[in-house]
Amino acid sequence: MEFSLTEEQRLLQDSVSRFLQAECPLARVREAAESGSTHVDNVWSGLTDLGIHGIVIPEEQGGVGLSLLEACLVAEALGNCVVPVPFVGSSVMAPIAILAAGTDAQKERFLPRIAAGQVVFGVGVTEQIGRRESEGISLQGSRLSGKAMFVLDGVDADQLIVADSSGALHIIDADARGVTTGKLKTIDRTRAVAEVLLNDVEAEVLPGSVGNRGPLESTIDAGRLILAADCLGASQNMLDQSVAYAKERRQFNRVIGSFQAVKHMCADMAAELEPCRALMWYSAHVYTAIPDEARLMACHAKAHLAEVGQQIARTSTEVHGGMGFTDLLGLHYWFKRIGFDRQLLGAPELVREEAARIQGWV
Amino acid sequence: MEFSLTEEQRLLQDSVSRFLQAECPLARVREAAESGSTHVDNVWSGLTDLGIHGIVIPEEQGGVGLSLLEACLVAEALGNCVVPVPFVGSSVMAPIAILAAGTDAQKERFLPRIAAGQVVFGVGVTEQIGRRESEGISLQGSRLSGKAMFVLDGVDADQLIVADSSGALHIIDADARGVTTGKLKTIDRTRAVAEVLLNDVEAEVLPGSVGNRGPLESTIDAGRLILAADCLGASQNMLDQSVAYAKERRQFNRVIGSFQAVKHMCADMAAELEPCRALMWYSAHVYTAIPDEARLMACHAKAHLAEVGQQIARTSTEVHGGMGFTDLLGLHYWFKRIGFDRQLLGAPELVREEAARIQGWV
Amino acid sequence: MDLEYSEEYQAFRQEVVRFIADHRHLAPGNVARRPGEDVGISWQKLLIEHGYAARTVPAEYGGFGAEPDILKSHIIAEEFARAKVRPGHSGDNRLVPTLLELGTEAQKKQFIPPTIRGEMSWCQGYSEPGSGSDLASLGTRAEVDGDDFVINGQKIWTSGAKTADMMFCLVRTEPDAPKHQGISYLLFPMDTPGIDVRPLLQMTGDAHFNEVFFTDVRVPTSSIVGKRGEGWFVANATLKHERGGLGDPHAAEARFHEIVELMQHETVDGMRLMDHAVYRDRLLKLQARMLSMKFNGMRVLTHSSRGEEAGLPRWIVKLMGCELNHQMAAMAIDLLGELGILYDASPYLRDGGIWQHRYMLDLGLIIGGGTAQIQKNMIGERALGLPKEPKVEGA
Amino acid sequence: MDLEYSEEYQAFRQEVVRFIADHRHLAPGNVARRPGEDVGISWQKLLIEHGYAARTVPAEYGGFGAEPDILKSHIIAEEFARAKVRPGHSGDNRLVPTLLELGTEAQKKQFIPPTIRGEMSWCQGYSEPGSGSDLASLGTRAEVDGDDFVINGQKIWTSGAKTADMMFCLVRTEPDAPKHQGISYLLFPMDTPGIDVRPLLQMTGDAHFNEVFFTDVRVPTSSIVGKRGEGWFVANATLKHERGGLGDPHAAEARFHEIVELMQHETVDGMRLMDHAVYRDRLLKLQARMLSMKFNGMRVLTHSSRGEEAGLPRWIVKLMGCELNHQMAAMAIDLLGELGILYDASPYLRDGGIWQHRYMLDLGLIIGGGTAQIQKNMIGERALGLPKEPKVEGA
Repeated sequence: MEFSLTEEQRLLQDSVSRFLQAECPLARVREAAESGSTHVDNVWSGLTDLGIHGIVIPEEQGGVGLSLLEACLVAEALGNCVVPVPFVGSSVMAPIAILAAGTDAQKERFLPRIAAGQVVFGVGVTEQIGRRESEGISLQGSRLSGKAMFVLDGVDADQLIVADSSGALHIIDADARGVTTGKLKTIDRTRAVAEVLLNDVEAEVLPGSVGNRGPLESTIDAGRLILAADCLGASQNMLDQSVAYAKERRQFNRVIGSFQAVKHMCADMAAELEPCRALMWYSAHVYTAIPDEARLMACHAKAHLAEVGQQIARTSTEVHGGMGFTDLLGLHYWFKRIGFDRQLLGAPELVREEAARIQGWV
Repeated sequence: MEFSLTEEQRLLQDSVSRFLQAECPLARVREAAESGSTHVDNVWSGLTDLGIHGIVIPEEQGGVGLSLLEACLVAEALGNCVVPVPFVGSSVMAPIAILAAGTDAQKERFLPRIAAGQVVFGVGVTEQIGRRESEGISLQGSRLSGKAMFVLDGVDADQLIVADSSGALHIIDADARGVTTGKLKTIDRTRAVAEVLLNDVEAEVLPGSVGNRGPLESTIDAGRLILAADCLGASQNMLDQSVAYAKERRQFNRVIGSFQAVKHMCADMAAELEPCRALMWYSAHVYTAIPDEARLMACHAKAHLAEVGQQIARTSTEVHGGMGFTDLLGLHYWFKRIGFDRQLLGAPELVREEAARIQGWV
Repeated sequence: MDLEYSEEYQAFRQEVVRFIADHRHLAPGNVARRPGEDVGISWQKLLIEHGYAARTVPAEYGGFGAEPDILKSHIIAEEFARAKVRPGHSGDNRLVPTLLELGTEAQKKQFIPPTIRGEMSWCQGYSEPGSGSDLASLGTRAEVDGDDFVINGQKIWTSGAKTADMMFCLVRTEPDAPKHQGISYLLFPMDTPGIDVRPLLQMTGDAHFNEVFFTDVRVPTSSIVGKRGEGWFVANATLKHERGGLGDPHAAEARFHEIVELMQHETVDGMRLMDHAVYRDRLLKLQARMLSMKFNGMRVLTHSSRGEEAGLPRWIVKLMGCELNHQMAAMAIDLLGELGILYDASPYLRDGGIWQHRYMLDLGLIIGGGTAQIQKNMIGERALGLPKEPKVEGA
Repeated sequence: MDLEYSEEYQAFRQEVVRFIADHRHLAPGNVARRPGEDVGISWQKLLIEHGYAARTVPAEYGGFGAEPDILKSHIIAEEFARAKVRPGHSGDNRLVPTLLELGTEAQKKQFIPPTIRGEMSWCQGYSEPGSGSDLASLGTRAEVDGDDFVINGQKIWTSGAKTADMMFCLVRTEPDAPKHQGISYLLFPMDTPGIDVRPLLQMTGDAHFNEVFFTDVRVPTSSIVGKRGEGWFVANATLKHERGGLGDPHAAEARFHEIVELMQHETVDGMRLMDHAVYRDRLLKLQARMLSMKFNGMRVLTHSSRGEEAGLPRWIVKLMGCELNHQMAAMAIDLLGELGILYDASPYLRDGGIWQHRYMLDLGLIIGGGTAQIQKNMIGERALGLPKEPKVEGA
């Protein structure tokens, strides 16, 4: 019984973290955010070198063939540094969808290019989670029409994976005739979400997903786990920043961390966040190891991290006082990243209701 | 615009409070609780002298003809002193039911005796709020059969008012053939709740309640307001005890109230409780003055006080440390009183759902 | 309990309503608030004449000169808000009362009339980067040199500094005195050489506040209000009017109804959000809190109208009111799901992104003007009488 | 991540399972826990022989003498709990480790063997009415008179004092020394003249704790463990084993499933509670917390099994675990509505009134052994490295 990361997993996370801290400091994040970019070239290429885009892709397709737990460790590191780079859609959900439902030819065609960082995939499945207004895509023959409203990593993507109204998954060339992609602006300027309008667009189905919701569900579960892990990393950073600030900032002749109110705010954050790490590890582990538990645990990780992350984002800002409210320390980048992780792929109430259905309680 | 108590209302509450503090100190409460009594004679007779049993009964029937706001002020004082005496059922809900739906003859027959403290009424309407297991009473001709599970002030009552399954209200003699009353034991030993089994019992209908749920609803609303006011009084007392204890108890060479953690616990209680007072006043005021708002506000007062009261009961116990957990200070009498007020006549979730229905949101 | 206004006040309300109806075409139609615009100044002048602005400022200093009547002030505010017409102002709600109470006759004559007319605008120089909750530890120095103070240092959180004509400012003039006794209160023009204003970007993306840097800024020693070293007490003479204010329960109620509206019209998977029991329950909890604060506000208003201290009901308003608003914004964001994260004029943006904006701004309000923690200290100490934290000197 | 036990441990678990199956007919069938009953003593003896009790106590003091192996200990605890068979004990989990670490050879020989056999039972005399969170301020005095200490004072929260044979007790022997340096650690029989035990009624109606009064209680000076004035450090040598313990996530999980059960079978207005979306959402929130704490427990166990300090994951267990249990009890009460308030063998009582009992008892646990506030201080200071509250002496 070893409920802990392996040495290899720790090394992986350390090396990704070290790389990101060096190559993507806050100044770099600001620069990207101000220029409107969510794809920082040096970070993208560095992650390519580290094999990150192929983290869940088997070695035979040019990846490193690790499990979703490793992908979550990377996501945690990315969230920790609020890195503006495609990941959840392009490097996780898309390859997982292709692996789950693609033909061998499709795998050969797309996976090596994803692993090599040569292609960015956007993934649009939110209407399968909770459809808002006129979202939804219909299939006629092999042609798709309709709208995918929240396509993850969809800005400047080369390829798109979207779910039609039956839940079947399709690959589309982002430049194909009939595709119109619009950037959605969110509070989190480190992430790229697009709306995609499809007007009779030629698409390539992932055949394993026809009449079988399994691949769609696996893709969503993986996305939820990645967002939860991102939130864990961002929350940890906000806690760490709070503790550091509380040790340094002086008021009334004392560092503020010696005031019980501030100390308890930090303790509350730590007490809420620490068990999330174990929840995250377990949930990511069973995604591969115990498929029966995968969907439920992905829901729990997503919803619980959303709640804890929100509380930490708020409390950390409070610990920083007025400075937390300004742009000076850049704390709000984490605040907003956590906000994004909360809302995408299902806000907490909806995800919990899904967890109830999974358990047969509804 | 005078959003405040009148001088008369303040005097009323002061005189009741002074009487209760003198005649019903904690020692008296303990004595009653240990002897299993929820009807302390000197308190009952003193309240009779103060006109409290007739507080909502018109002067022509021997009462003092005040409004529900005054009744709530009394309830607050009773909760503040955790007084073991019938009130919510016997002195408020029963007369209100009779006033709302009784004939003149019924009013003449019962109300003067209630006002004079000569008769105790139990009131059983919970199956009309949220029926548990086999609760429920059916009417055949003028005879009732079935079970009322949570009859307020029903232990040692002389008369009972129960609702049948259609919501019509009936008066029963507690000694009538076919009536079996059993005492229910709750955590709150200052209150009397009974189950009443009816086996073909002769009953006297309150005719205004036949085919008209208005009287039943008014009766329930009044009961909810009284429980909310009781909870307000008990919560205020727990806050006051906490503040007093925090000013006195020393640890680490300081009174504990100078520690920010304890100070903030007290501040949180005060900040939560104080707006409840305005909510309570408004809700009790509109019960008489603006009937359109009465039902909604009774729900809000009941549910919100239940939540705030629970938080205060817990926090106050924590402020008292281990002493709060023992019987030594008797703090638990308030803790349990608040627990009782929360559960009876609808736990918060159910009451809020009713508030949604009242507003047409469901 | 009497929820109705007396005849006198009902008549007064009618007067206000009539005035607004008759004159609203003269009100500035835009939302800009900068005093100094012509249309703003003429509107303000009209309001002062009718007693709807600078109402209690004595006539000799350009005001309307009425006796304070909190109910009438409340009615004025309510009716202008209801009509969505720009209300009047009373100059600066900290500076003008301070000058009236502690200014010299010359200062009152010089500053109050243009200020209440809106011809002279002010910003406040209190907070500094190193002194947030502990305001009295401020470090901006003013040293006497001949007939001048020479100011060096930095202020922060200065709203309106870019546009204000003048600043009222706390500076340290007696560095060796105990911290509360070494401060002076100065007034000076913002175009004095050596003042550098830099906007301070907020998490919302706006820059409502500024940093203000002073480098050898010379102002005459006559710029002082009160005596040297008494600035802390001069400032606090009016701070007391502000802390634990009324809040604006009407705003909370309006915001609540926006959420009800949203739940009745937005859908997820084709189902109205109002039909989700979990959201509905959360809505009901917020409604109870909103109503409690509304009625609490009426209670405070009643006290104030009698000239009584409201005590605890007033002390808790900022803490609870800001939290309620923040929670309502949080709920709206959750209701909107993915749509709730949109901002900055994005497609599909709901209500102009106001919920995310409020969610952040309300957090700023929870922090600003005394964090929630400082508010709780005050409630504990001033309202409940708990002892202060033992002082730690030089630790 | 490897959620499976290695073969060695799987084999060990099989052994334990087999032992229990073969011997459970010998286990005390009643729920009484008082060591000293014959059947209890023979059962304990059997368990020690097989290494399921006093497992790591050296054989020379009557124990099984195994090397510490936290996984094996955990497996033993799990299997006895699963089988609902009374587990063994190791004497007193504070006293025995203390004696092993700091007792004289004579003390070890005299006290450990009968204690682990269950023939000698102990109660703990630490807390006093005036010293709750601030334990080191204790005031019970022990003065030397010839070869004796003479003890006067009072202890509180002494569980088992009515039935225990012996007490290990902190007393002040050096009243003029700094508070942590004037304390000694004594062992003495509870039937020593001058000891008066009075039960302390709790809010639950039980009297699990006692007050213990000492009036000129004489015990030989040889009763001391460690040196005079070192009692604080003697006590803390073992306190560290206890603080931030593993908690019992299995208990929380079992309790959670009881709530699921309740929601699937109880109805209101004929509707299953599980069909109420609001209750269901609340259940799901608790499930996430319960699972988090369960996995956190596995993480701590993994650390412990390697002999590593788990750090933060361990520090937060008491705070979060007690709160979770309390919240589950609160939810069950709400679910039951009016039925939730029943107690004391009332008609219609559900689950023997266990939910109200737990609701109160868990609050006691949140308070006891370091209130939630003290826990948060410790997390802030020890786990996060925040500075201590400045000391106030003699204020």
